[in-house]
Amino acid sequence: MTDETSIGVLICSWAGGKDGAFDLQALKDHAARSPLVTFVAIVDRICSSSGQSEAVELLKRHKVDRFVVAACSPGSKEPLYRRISSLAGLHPLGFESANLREQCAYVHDSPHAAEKAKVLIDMAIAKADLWVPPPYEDELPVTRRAAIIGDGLAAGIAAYELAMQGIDVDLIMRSEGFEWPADYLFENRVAQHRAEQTMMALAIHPRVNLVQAAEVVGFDGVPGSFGLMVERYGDILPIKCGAVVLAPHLEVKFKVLRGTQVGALLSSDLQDGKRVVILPGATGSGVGCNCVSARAVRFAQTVKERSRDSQVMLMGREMRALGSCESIYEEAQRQGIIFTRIEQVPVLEGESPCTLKVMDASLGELAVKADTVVMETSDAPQLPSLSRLFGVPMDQKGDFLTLETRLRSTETMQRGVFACRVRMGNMMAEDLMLEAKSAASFAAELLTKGTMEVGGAVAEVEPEKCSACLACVRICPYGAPVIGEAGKAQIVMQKCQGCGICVGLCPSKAIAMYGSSDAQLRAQASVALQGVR
Amino acid sequence: MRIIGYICDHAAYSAADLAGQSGLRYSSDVVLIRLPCAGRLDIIQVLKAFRDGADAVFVAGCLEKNCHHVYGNIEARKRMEQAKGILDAIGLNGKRLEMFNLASNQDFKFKEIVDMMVKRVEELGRNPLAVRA
Amino acid sequence: MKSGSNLEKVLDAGNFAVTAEIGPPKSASAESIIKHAKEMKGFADAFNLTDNQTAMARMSSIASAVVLIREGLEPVIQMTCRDRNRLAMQSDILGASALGVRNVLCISGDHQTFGNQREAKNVYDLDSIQQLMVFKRMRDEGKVWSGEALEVAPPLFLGAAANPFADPFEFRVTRLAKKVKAGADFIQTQSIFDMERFERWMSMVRAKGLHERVHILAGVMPLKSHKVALYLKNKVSGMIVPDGVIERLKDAKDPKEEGIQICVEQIQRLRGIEGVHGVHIMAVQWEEKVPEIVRKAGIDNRRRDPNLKHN
Amino acid sequence: MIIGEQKPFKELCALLDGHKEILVAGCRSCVAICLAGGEKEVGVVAESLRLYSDLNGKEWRVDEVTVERQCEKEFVLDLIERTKGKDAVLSLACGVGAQSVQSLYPGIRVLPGLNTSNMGAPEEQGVFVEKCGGCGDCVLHLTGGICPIVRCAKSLLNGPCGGSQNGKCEISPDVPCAWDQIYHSLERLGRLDLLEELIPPKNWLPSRSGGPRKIVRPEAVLTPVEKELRGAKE
Amino acid sequence: MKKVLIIGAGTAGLSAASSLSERGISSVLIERSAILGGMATEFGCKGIRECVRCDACLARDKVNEVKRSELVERIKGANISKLSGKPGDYRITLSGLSLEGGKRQVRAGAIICAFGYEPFDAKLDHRLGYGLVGDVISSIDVERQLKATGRIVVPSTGNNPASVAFIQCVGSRDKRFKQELCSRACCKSAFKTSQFLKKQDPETMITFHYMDWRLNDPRENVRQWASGQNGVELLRSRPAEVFSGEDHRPTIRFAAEGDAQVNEKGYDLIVLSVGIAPSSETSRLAQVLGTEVDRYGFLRTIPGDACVSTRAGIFLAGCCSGPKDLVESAKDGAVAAHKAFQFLEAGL
Repeated sequence: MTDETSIGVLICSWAGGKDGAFDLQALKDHAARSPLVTFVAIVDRICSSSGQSEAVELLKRHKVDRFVVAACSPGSKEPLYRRISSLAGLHPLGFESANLREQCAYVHDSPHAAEKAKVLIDMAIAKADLWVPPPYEDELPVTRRAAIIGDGLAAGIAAYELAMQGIDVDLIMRSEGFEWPADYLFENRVAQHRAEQTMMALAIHPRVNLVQAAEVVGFDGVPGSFGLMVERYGDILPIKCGAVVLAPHLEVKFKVLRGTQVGALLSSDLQDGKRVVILPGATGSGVGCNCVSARAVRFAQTVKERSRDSQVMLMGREMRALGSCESIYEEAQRQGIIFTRIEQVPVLEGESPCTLKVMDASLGELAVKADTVVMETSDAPQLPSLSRLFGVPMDQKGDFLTLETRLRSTETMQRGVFACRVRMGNMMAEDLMLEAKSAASFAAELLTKGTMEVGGAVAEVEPEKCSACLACVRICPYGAPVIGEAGKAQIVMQKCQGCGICVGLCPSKAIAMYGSSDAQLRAQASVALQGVR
Repeated sequence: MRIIGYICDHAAYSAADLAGQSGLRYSSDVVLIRLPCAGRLDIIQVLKAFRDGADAVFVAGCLEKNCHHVYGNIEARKRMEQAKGILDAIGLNGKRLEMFNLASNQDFKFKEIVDMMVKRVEELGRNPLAVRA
Repeated sequence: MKSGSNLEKVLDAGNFAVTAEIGPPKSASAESIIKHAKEMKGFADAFNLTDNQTAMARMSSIASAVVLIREGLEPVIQMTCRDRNRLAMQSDILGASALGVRNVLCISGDHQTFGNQREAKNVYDLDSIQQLMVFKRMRDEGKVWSGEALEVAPPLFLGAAANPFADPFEFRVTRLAKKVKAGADFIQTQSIFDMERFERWMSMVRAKGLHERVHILAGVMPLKSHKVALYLKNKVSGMIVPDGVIERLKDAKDPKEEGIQICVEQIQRLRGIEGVHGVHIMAVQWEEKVPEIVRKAGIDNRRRDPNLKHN
Repeated sequence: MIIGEQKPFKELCALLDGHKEILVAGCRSCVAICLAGGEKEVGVVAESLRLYSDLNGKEWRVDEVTVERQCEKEFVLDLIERTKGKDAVLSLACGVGAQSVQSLYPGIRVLPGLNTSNMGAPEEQGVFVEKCGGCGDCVLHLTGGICPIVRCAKSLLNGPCGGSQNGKCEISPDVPCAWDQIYHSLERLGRLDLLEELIPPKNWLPSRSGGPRKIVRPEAVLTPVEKELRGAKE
Repeated sequence: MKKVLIIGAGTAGLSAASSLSERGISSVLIERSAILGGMATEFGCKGIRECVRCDACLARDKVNEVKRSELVERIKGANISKLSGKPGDYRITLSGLSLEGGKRQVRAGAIICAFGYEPFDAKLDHRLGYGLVGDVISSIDVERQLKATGRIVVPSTGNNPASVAFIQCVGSRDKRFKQELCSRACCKSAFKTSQFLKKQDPETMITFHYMDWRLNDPRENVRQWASGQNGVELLRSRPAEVFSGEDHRPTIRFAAEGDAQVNEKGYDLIVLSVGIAPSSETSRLAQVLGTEVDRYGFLRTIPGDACVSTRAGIFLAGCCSGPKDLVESAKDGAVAAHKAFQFLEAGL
């Protein structure tokens, strides 16, 4: 027992489940025998409000500096225990829990469960005894300002959503103006109109600061208070913010392979080149083969509507129209737009008019005459540079790598940096907007709260042990460790998410971890194995 | 018999809880130790557990490519492979150590894992150090 | 005359030289050398004796050379940088020369990991170019490398290897130039199968005028089967065997016969290349075929016709 | 940095056979970085030895320690307490460290737990490559910053041998040909002319051939007078 | 009244709840059934050692996340029976056996509908023999098998299937059942399920009867995967009928694209990938809440304003407003929360 530590043990009356799998009194007596323990009490339903206040009261009365809760799974209860701890004037993380229900009472037969419960409590006590108060700040202030980076719709929408939430936004764009929604292909015309309105409102919104013709050249600071260096007309202006939203512009272009220019195609009086074939992009679709996106269908419709007597044909292996896009697909068919299913990429012969040699899925080889052939292409040119600058890696398809594993698909490994995945499938403008809104909403979570939780179960370097071998710097998924001025590794607390990968790796054992130190893990194991050898 | 299960705080812990909630039963010889992530564990801890007489040790983390901490589970697997090699060299069968991946909703799989390790100890016999006591 | 060796004479006379390779035995008996000597006598101007070829311990090239001399043939001793430091090299050269050896081929040598004693330590005190520099100084200045005078300087005809099929290709001619500068009098090349590449190399050699400063003997190797060809292609680094050759051997009724035929054709083609002053035949473990090859290639009577020059 | 790797566990056990009081000593310097002898590896080895001993009734008592630099007297002298009563020190430092421990603790058997391999660099996490042969007479300025002495299997100084093909060395397709790299490095530097120079036989005196090497910096060495004035410090 | 009522504790509802509590807004999460997590809690993980991103586990993770929050009041076994008050201050009457007196009043400034969908009832499409022909099961049955046992077996034998056929778009893109829309999620789930089948037993032969591949994630490529496996066949066809063939094997009669004649093929197991149909609650709740239903039977969102319903202060998340997969539903939930928050803050 380390001096001056004093541990209280709180056993929840429901620890063994409603119908009590084991004799709590016996459990209490057992725990009380531990020399490390100052007091043990059975609390009636610790999660109930009465239970909570009783717990607080007990902890205060016995003047303990940490405690053990023997109850149901801590999985969902930890915030509660934190509050109890703070209310009792202790460190909010000054407790350990023993999961006597889900991982004991519910899974073992009572006699065994009772025995195991004792072990679990002893383990928790041993761990608590070695607990070291971690650096912890549950309300670290966050700069209530967001920086949105990117031209175009996604950036615009994200900025607007945040502004409407009362957050000041710097919208940093490369271009002099927006890529107006007119450049985008909407599933729904009303939606397009609304988007246009939004963008106009944005331009004059009091909370939006447009930084046009600007390039982000530097990114530093820590989550909660980032600093951006923005180059504009040769001079550098610094921008402070608490959250960054990366929303690169998605360029959807219809590249002319043969015949008239796109402009002419969309003009109302299409003279020649009335036979128009639209090919899907070589890549970009989830099914890997070239498939006709709703975007292409929309484009086809526009052509058709501008010059009714044109003959418009869409070629592709799949007809891809998710959800309500289905209606576009049908509408197009009604308008007399022809869909041809082809197995391979067609071969073009001759100039306009040219012949496409295609392998039709059902009719076999076909030769299709066309005056104009266009191909759908999409790209997000700004994405790679943003990825580099903000340390948000890209996946193999060249889109941002985000934390999908946590159902927060616009959060990135860089805490406080959010990314719009603009290259997921063939996105319609609506999809882009939804992505932007979701990114904005996660950013808003952080900024409206105005504070963030840092520390707690984090890793920390003991400089005198560090060999500056860079192992931690190389391995950390979150880029938390850096080599500091002293030439030793140090871990940026705001970035550390407490996985402990570096702790297990460090060849010099120079990294310690709060909440699961080697000593604590060791102690738990040896208690669990007491008397086995 | 004593088996130590080091389980990550995400998929594995949650699956273990679910096993409880859905009333699955497994041997009380298995004691679980919670880790922030499987990647936290290092070989020394495992070796010490065996020296204390653990009959088997298993590590359970999230499915690969679904680690809450990106690839902590893969780090863990590499380390456990190394540890298995050491155990074999020492003359304590490396099969006494195993790394598993599972998802938070796989309560049955958690039970399977535990049962498998119990069975394995029955096959391999107790840890000689434990028996001596 | 630097050495007065037969090979030097033939080459200086401007005749098309022929050298052939003999692999010393893994034996304390010189029997096999004597046998080869009798077979090949008169069919080549000089005979290379390899030095622990492919890093396997064999009868020393110098001792083998002495056996050849006794049989009335002229040897070319090969000396690798792998097995000797500069002291051993210089003393061996003095000894060899005292025993009548005149031609020496300076080479790096295959790495010991190819051999049957992989754990051996290599020397590489010198590389083949430095080796040439050392021997040149011994011959021309009558000094050991450190500058100490020799009572009698060794009369040597210095040779070096060149491999147009190794990389970086652009560097290969530069390396030849360095060897010439270092003192090479003649060059024996790696076995040639890829004629195009060799001709490209030769044209670069001519562009630098090197063909006038050194005698280039083009290396050829008769192949027994397409398997051998494949082995050389895939397993031996620094060898290029075009698929055409492999196909020919594969389709041939009598591969051995075809192998000889290919070799003969190659020699004839090589003779036509400006700057090629002779051929070096490497009939590895097939030495008995050298006379046949020479005869078929029509170069058995070269030395009787003083008018013909290097062609 | 110095790169080494642990001897196989069985060999370590054989080395220690017949000893009782064992100290496993690591080093925070190079060998820690190449994951062979830092505090963590010391822990792993020590714990493995204990387990082995317990299972095989060896009755080894294994203690563990890691010093800042095992090659430095001052650091090694800090072990004075830890070495009391020990009959073997298993050094997980490089050969230098092992020797300095032995020289300072002549009464204790110092056993090498590592095979010291070479002077190299971490190419990526967990991959270490030899880069320098310590020949005492550096030629990097002539070879585009790539050492032909250790990175060429034959230590050639005048260019690649006939075994260089497709950028690979003749000894194995996994080994890059140093001279191929040198060629392209000089090409990038626009200094291919350097390859035309004959590099004469190398002076190996500053290398191993000169016998054990020693570098003295007179301005740093304490003169007898200084030593006298400083007085004995032992 | 800074409180939000969330109807439905599925992926969307849960993510809305956690998103709100992150913003310090308290919410009442009401769930008709006795468990949190919604449909996804019935889904099984399709990974073995490696995750295939079927997202089935994420619902449970969300449940844990919400349980941790003290700002979320969770009411199970309850439903909405009446709505009064006005935007910004709604009064909602809950009814349900779990409540004392079976009733309860809740006040909330905004409401988020996230009551999800119902899988299309395969019985309605008689031709496909669901419930009539043995070993013809729906994708939902497969999920339940997986969830409970971690295996996919032939119901009649309990063994691994040697051959499996997936029939796609059952109750999707099909006017006959007023299911005109593409359900978005079934291509994905069928793909993941087949990946699992191949891991469970590499010998398993898999045939897809599909119309179009519509996976949303560019990283997922069915054709590439299929060509890399042996015994995976992609047939573009809409089967005419499923019947009990020789030795009672379920058999499909179909005409594949590109050949005119009709084929018959028997399998050990036939999986009907059922689409996403509007919840049977939709019309009732629409009435109670005073929101509109669109022509496909889902709650109407304002075009271009995702998650915003036709009535002020009422927001929509997840499949109650149209087909979505799990990730999209979660995204939706966060956005709906965001919208609700804006509404409460700025009275938008």
